[in-house]
Amino acid sequence: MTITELMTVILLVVGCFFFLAGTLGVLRFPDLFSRLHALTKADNLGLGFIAAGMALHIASPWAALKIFFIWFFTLLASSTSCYLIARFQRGQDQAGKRKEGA
Amino acid sequence: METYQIYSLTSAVLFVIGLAGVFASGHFIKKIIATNIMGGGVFLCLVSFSGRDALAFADPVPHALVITGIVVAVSSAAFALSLARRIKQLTGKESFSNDK
Amino acid sequence: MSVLIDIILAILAVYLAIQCLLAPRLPQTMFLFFAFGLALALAWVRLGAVDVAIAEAAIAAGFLGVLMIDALRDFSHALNKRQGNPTDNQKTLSGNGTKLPWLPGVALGLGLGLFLLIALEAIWKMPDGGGLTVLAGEMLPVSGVGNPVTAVLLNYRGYDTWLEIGVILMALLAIVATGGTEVYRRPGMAARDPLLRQVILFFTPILFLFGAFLLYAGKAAPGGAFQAAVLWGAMGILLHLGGWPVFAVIPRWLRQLILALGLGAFLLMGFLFMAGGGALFEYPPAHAGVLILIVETLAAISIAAALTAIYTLFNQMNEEPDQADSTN
Amino acid sequence: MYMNHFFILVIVFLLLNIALGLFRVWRGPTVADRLLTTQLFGTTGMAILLVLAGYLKDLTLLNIAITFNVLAILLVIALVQVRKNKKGETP
Repeated sequence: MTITELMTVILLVVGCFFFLAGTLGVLRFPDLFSRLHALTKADNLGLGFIAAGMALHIASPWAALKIFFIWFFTLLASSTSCYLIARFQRGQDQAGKRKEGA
Repeated sequence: METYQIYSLTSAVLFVIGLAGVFASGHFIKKIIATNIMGGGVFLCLVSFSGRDALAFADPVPHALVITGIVVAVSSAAFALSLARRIKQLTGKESFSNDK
Repeated sequence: MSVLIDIILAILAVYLAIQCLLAPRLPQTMFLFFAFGLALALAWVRLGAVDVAIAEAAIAAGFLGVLMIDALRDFSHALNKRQGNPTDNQKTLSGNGTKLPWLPGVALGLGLGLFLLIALEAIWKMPDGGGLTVLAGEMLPVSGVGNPVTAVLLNYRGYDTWLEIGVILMALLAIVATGGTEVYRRPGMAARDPLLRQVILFFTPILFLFGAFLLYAGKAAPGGAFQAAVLWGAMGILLHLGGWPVFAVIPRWLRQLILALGLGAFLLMGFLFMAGGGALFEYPPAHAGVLILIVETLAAISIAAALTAIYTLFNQMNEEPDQADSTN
Repeated sequence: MYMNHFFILVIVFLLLNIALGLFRVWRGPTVADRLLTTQLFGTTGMAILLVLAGYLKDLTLLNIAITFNVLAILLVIALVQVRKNKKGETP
């Protein structure tokens, strides 16, 4: 087992761990906002580790660049969608409260 | 068992599930989704048989057919959705049941 | 050992399909259906059909998903606050008029079971061979492209693709006929959220570039006109959602020209080939690559415009009349 | 050789992860919860595609990963904006 392969294995295992953590968070956390926190942070970290491992394994600069961009866009997309979903849910909650009050 | 065998057997199951959904559910959107699941089964069957002969590349004709099929299925689903929304707007009905 | 992936994926797809049809609430059904689309996309990858995977993820999960989310406004009782009928909130979908009497139920079950058995046997006993792989491979050098799927779509069976553009246009016309007026309003509500606007502005050029990349890469690698068209259509949808409605801005004749461009250019090229002594859609091998690229680009622009128009019509369907006064 | 087996294990693990996340679509009390799980599918599916790209040595799979990513955010923006249109209607 070469050193590159060892690094790939370690990175992938760490990535899998974060994915498991994200899924468990989504399943177990009590409300939407903490679930959002678990999902958009842990899963993207896991994706980053897996992306790094695969870039190391594929070992071509063009592919590594592409994988980096994939990860970067995912970070951007998921942080934005985290914000949007949270805002959406807050708006819904407030609308519900206003309805109850009226 | 080969990869294509697994998926071709799955395709039959998916088709039957979709067919059951078309018959058994009354709600418009559920019927549309069931039709799409049926279509997915057919596409899976076509593509899984194209990879059977181990040649340089898989048979491209089913692939092209399936891409065409996906686009046509989505177009007709969009039309069906607009019809369903129109019916809902005009009559207030959401399903084919008589008791509303 | 890699069969393990296939088995899990197959079980997942079947499970998702069943759950999707049994789910008691509408949003559940829809999101399970999107998940089903993504599972199918992974299955296409396992079968080596990367073109189909991109098309499935983009069109069947993405575009149809956006349309369905828009339809959720009219149908779901959880989302729809317009008719605050409290009894409707508890109404579930599967219990709604779908209680089959037992005799037709048993008959349906038996019939479907029999059908399943016959289908499984037919698939199991499917004879080998008979594909067109060898033929498609032999003709690949004169087709002008390197990707066999693109060759089939745009060269060998060009009329299929031509009529497919026609089908999308027909769907648009039918939607215009059923639902909306063909007036594209500016939405009264633009995206006031600064972050949302910035993200839309950031993603629009990326979508354009990636679509163009897929269009060009379709010559030699998976990708092509349809995948590119959906990404460009997604661009139009994003701009519409962000408060820059493309179709309310450009004049009517230009809109119609763009919508008809793909169909017309395809047909014109076919007739020109016929005038040159060939069959319909028989490209001269020397220029086939360039001609296919031109046709693909025009077709992609046209399909993207049609998809954006469909979404726009959906988005302003069944709106309250008091919101309709913001006409351009 | 053992690397390939390891990749298959990783893919199977991620698929089981998705299957576990399905519970939330089933249970999730609000629409946003269900949308969240679609997001999870998108991210995990991208990870699966990346690992498959290494396993099958096919770099075109990266294009599908980008498509997944783009469509996940499109669905989110569509849901949020559609709801907003509705909200602007009933002040």
